[in-house]
Amino acid sequence: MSQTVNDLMHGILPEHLGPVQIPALVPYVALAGIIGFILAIVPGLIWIERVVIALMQDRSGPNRVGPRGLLQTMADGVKLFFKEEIMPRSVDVKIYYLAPIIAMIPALAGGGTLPLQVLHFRSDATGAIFTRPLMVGDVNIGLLYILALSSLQVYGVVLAGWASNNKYSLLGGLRASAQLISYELAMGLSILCVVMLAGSLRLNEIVAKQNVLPFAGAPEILRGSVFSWFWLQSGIIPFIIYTIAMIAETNRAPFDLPEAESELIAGFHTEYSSMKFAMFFMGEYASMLTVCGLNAALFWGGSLPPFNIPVLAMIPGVVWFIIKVMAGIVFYVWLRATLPRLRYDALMNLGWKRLLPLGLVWMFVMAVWSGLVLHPDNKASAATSVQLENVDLPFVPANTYKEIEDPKPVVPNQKVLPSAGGTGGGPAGGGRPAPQPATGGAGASNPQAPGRGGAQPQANPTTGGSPATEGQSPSSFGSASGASGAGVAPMPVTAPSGIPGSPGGQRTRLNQQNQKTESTGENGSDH
Amino acid sequence: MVPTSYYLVLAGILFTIGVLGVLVKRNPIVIFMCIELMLNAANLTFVALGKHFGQVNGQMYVIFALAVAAAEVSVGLGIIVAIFRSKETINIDEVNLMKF
Amino acid sequence: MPSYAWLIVWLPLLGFVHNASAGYLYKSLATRKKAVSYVAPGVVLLAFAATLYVLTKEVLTSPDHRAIVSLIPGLSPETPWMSVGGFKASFGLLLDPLSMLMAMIVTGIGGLIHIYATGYMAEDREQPRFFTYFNLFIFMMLLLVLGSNFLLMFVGWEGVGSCSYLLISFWYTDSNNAKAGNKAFIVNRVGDLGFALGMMAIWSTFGTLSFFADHGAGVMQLAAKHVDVLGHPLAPIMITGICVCLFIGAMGKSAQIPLWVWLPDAMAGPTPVSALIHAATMVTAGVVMVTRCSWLFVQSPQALQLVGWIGIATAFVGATIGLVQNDIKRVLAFSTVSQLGYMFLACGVGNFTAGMFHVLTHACFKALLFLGSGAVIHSMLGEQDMRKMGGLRKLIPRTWAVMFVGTYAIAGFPGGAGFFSKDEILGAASGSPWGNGLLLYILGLLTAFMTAFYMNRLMHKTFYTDPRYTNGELHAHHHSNFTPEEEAELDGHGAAVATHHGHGEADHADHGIDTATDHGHGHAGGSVHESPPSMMFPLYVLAILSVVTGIVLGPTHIFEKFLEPSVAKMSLGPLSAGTPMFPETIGWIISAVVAIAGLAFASVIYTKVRVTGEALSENYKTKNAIFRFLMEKWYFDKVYNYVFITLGGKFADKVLWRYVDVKLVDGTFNSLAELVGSVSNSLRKLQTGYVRNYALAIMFGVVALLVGLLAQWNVLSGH
Amino acid sequence: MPTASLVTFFILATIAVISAIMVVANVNPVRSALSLVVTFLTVAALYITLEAQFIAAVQIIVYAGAIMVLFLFVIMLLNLSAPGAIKEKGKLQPRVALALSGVFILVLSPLFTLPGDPRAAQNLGTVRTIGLFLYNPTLPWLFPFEVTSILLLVAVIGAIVMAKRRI
Repeated sequence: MSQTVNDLMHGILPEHLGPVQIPALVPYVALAGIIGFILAIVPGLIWIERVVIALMQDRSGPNRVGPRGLLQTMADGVKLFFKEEIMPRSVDVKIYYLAPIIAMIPALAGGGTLPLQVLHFRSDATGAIFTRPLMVGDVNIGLLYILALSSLQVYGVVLAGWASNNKYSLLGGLRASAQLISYELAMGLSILCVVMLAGSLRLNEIVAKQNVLPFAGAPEILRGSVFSWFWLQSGIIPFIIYTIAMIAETNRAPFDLPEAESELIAGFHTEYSSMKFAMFFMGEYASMLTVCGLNAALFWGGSLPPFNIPVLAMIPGVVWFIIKVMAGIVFYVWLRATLPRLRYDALMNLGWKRLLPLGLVWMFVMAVWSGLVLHPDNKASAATSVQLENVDLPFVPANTYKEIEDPKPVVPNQKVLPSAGGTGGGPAGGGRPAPQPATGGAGASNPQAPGRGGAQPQANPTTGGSPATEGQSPSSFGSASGASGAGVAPMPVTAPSGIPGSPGGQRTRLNQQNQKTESTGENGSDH
Repeated sequence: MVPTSYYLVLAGILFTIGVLGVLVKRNPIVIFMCIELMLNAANLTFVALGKHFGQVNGQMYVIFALAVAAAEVSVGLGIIVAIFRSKETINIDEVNLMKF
Repeated sequence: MPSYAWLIVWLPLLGFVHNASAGYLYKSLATRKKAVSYVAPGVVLLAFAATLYVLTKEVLTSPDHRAIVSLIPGLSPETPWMSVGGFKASFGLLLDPLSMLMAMIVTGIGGLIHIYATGYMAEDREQPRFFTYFNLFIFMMLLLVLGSNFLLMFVGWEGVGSCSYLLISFWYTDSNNAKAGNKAFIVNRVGDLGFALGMMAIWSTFGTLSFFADHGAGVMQLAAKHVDVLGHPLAPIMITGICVCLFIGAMGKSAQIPLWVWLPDAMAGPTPVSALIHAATMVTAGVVMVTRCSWLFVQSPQALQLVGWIGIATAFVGATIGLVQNDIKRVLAFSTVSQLGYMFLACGVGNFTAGMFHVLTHACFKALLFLGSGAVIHSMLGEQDMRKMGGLRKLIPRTWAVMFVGTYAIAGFPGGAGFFSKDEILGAASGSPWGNGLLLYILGLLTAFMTAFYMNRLMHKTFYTDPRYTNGELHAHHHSNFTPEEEAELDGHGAAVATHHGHGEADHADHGIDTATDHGHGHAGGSVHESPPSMMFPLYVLAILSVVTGIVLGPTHIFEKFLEPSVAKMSLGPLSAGTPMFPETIGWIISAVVAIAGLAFASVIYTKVRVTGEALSENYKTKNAIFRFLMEKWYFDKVYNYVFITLGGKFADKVLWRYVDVKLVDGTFNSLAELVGSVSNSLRKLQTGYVRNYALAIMFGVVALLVGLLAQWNVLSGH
Repeated sequence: MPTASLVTFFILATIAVISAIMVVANVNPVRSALSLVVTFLTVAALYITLEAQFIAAVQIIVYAGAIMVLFLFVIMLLNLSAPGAIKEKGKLQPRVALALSGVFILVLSPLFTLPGDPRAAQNLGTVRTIGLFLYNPTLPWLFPFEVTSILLLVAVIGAIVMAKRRI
């Protein structure tokens, strides 16, 4: 996959530095970076917030402690640290202590899959440049992971409200969790629009999908530019929904009813003092960071510079990522300074009756848009008749489909056939060749996609024995063969000869289609 | 590689604990939880066997099981709330109108 | 050529219908009674004429004197009036000497009795009803004798039984009559059961019930060939069984030893009834049936012995009881029982024709005696007790004359009808094919002697001894059952109706029907007088008959030849025909001597006690064991009462009802219900209402299921 | 030497079993709810070891994230957690239940051994595979997927009807 200008500009790192194989270190470096960044930046955030709000309200923020009040948050921290631990009497002790921890953990963990940057390495052996995303875990369900963790934050709030055994805190806790749950939905839908565009849940994949030309004939300078980022590609609506949901998720600014001083004294963390109270704050700010990070990754092109010009490309992706995150934070503070608090029912109404319907409609629109416009040729894949041949799918037992066609008596384990060497040996009836054990793809080296038949473009289109048959005969088509990418693999694999409308034929068409989609992403599209 | 039967044993244990909970506890909410536990054990078995036979069908079942479980819990808890509101107690030993 | 046999049977039925609907046909009672009194006897006499015509024209001309014609003119004799599966019963009439003989007796003597009855029942208000039953009886009797198959005979058999019941309890207002009627009917039914069983046995072996059928399929023809319907040889035990059952039927109907108790009580009915039914026709039905089935009886020696012994026993017992009776009709009743015994003795020793000859002669003189006694009673205004009679010879000389002829006929005085027929029977008995002929002969002679004695005793008590009544003392025993208006109307007409003369004013206080006593006479007091000619005429005819039949048919053996085709020969069976111990003339002499001795003995005794008319003193009667034994009719009634009524009753109550019905039948069902109740009750406890128990139950189920599956799985996969 | 996966399996297994027992053993429903959440998370981790990434994520979102929150809501709203309020009346039920579950385990034991060796398969549980399988019209999964949506609709309506005071 051709490297974009800004990728190369980041400089190419050697694969081996002495005994250490650098790519393997990447996740750990990312982990340390994320944790350190979040924990270190939080006091700064607090400071930024107080200063920005002060400036907006035409007053000068903290300026007593340290130059322009920079050490003010430090002082607060120390204060909180030494504050007396007050714990109400009939409190459920275990849960009381557990709540702040639970509030903290998901926020921190959320950062795990944020795509900081894409590093380029030159492999010592072949000298070919391969990329490694600088992120803690490049799991194929990155986005889902973050969603899951954000849904766990509810516990911190609910348990805090419950454990402090105080009516107001209980009410505050319940309200906060209700708010979290309902806005989680809205956030999910907006993310869904993006995913439809990106076609994958890997965040670096999504960022890579934004590193394209905004429209067909766009000048090269615009590759990966602001205009090609998803906030515009997906129509601004998902971004707006996401931002609102983002703010509601972290109980900030207009939606900070549950912990609003005027209403419920401090909501769920009234009974908490000193360090536990600080933990809540840390948790809140960490989740703000995570959510802004996600916002940046999804809508603002993650580690991509605004324009594809060498000057901007010089600056490493991580910096761009941090800039976008801090922009989000400033946005938070801006909102906090300006917007009044939403009443609880208005908040709920906005969540359920405005954002959710809008999100649903927009998702439908995106579906149609991406199906017809963005990927016109894989109309076939638009959930009508997906060719499963080229997808290295897990082996599907022959008799699954046979049952559909002609419910012959199913003989269990009939499929256990020597499947070594080639996909052809499918059982007589089913034409379901046993899956290729991991050796399928030549390029199995890629750790994330073990055994994935190499998406290397160079797979020859006509490996299938039989000529490319235009129309797939539905009957044979049923054979979602587990050809598992072998077809794609360069090995001279002949399609199962005896099977009418052998998958080989379809493979070729899918192949081309794959190439087209792969051309954009730098590594295999199937995850 | 962890042999699949380990997973099955674990699922069996979880299921049994779930059954025990259902039979022993008297608070319907805890009973519901135990039922969820049983469902979870079942899902675990599905996935483990799916992996063992290399089929994705196992996981398909789990998806639907999840949906059903969610539906079941919502209606179940709805019923419990209704019972609580009408009889002020949800100790299922007191809810025995169907006694002979 | 069309046969007129059906006329014989249909005429009495016509009479029955007319008499029954007399109420609608004639408005006033008088005209109704007049019409009935003409139609009833007329119909029977016409039937008699038809019988004569059929006998001469059809029977004697048809091959071996046998013809089967249809009861209903249009139909063929074989058309079944009832066909169930393989069983068919047809409407055939069997015309052969035996049935013609009986038809002549029934219609002839019956006709005479009808004429007599018109006189006898003149004053009775219920006369039309009487004659309805009378004609119905004739119809049923004719069916019995003429029926071509057992079933038709059985219809007649039952019809006759019911008519006898109706007629015995004619004056039903008096409960004794009703009880007597009941007794007769029930005892007959017991006999009929035997008959029915016999019929069923016959059907099961011979496959048909008709006596004679074309191409030899009749019961008698098969029996003659010793083969049953399937062609297998007849089992002797089966034949004996059939004969015994049939004989039980005969015993019931003809009042033989175990089942004779109803005949003496049957005298409660009007005298013509006793004459017709309990002397001439019905009681002889048993003998007719036995003779008809002679083909069967002949083949089973045991049955013949049974018939013989029962016959002689009944004869002897009847005669002994007859000696001590005071009621004139009871004496005659017991004499009938005894004479019937003679007839069955004859059949028992195989000489069926002798039996039938005695039936004929007995019908004549017994009817004569009964009617005579009826005349006596009529003239004595209903008095039946001989101790209150006496000296009637001069008052009613014609009745006496007729009675005299009857007595000498029955006693067996040489020349009388009885002499010839009884002598033939005694001769046959002496040579009985199954041995001990001498004993039978001696018993027979003894019975003959006793018969002669009690008949003469009767004559003396009623006619020769001094009158034991005073004119004034005579009072009618019967309250008239006329309603007051009819009474007035009758008085108004004076003697229009009655062939009666001189009847006094009814001076009874109550006239209501319910207080009427047994007899219908309306007058009281008045002197003893002769009976009206309508009653006397039949007496004269019968007197002539009871003499003529004996002389004409006796010595000349015409009767045997006449009856020969319809009676089986002894040679058919294992026994050979017996020959009398001594020639006929010696037999005659002996029996004549015995008869004369009996008569003389009686007259000697009773001329001595001419005044009191009592041979034995009162206290002697009460003390003497034998006398009391005889008076109690050998304690038959007492024994039956005790055994069946008391014991039977207790058994029914204690065992059948309390145990079987209540405990067994009801018990089972009730306990079943309780079982269901208790089971469901215990099951009910399962619904504890606790959700957790149900969960536990489910768990049990799951575990059981799994164990079951695994057990099977292991077995299947052979682990 | 036990491999890494075995170690992780045993750690996760012990956590799951202990928290499951805690669910039953705890008197306070909130505590048992929390231990149930822990069980769900460990099971999710187990899914990941079984290469069912999508299911793991969904498990966390649906079970831990939604259902358990619902439980906590109901417990807290109805303030049901009066500890010790509900005493065990008869002693029989628990004993019988224990015996039964013992028998149950015994009965299940033969089922745990599986014939044949596990079959290798790539990206068994990735989102893409599941997506392709779920929405492929020829496979038997599309229809149930649509029907489940109706099921959820019914459940929502049911819950509302049950819990609402005035319908």
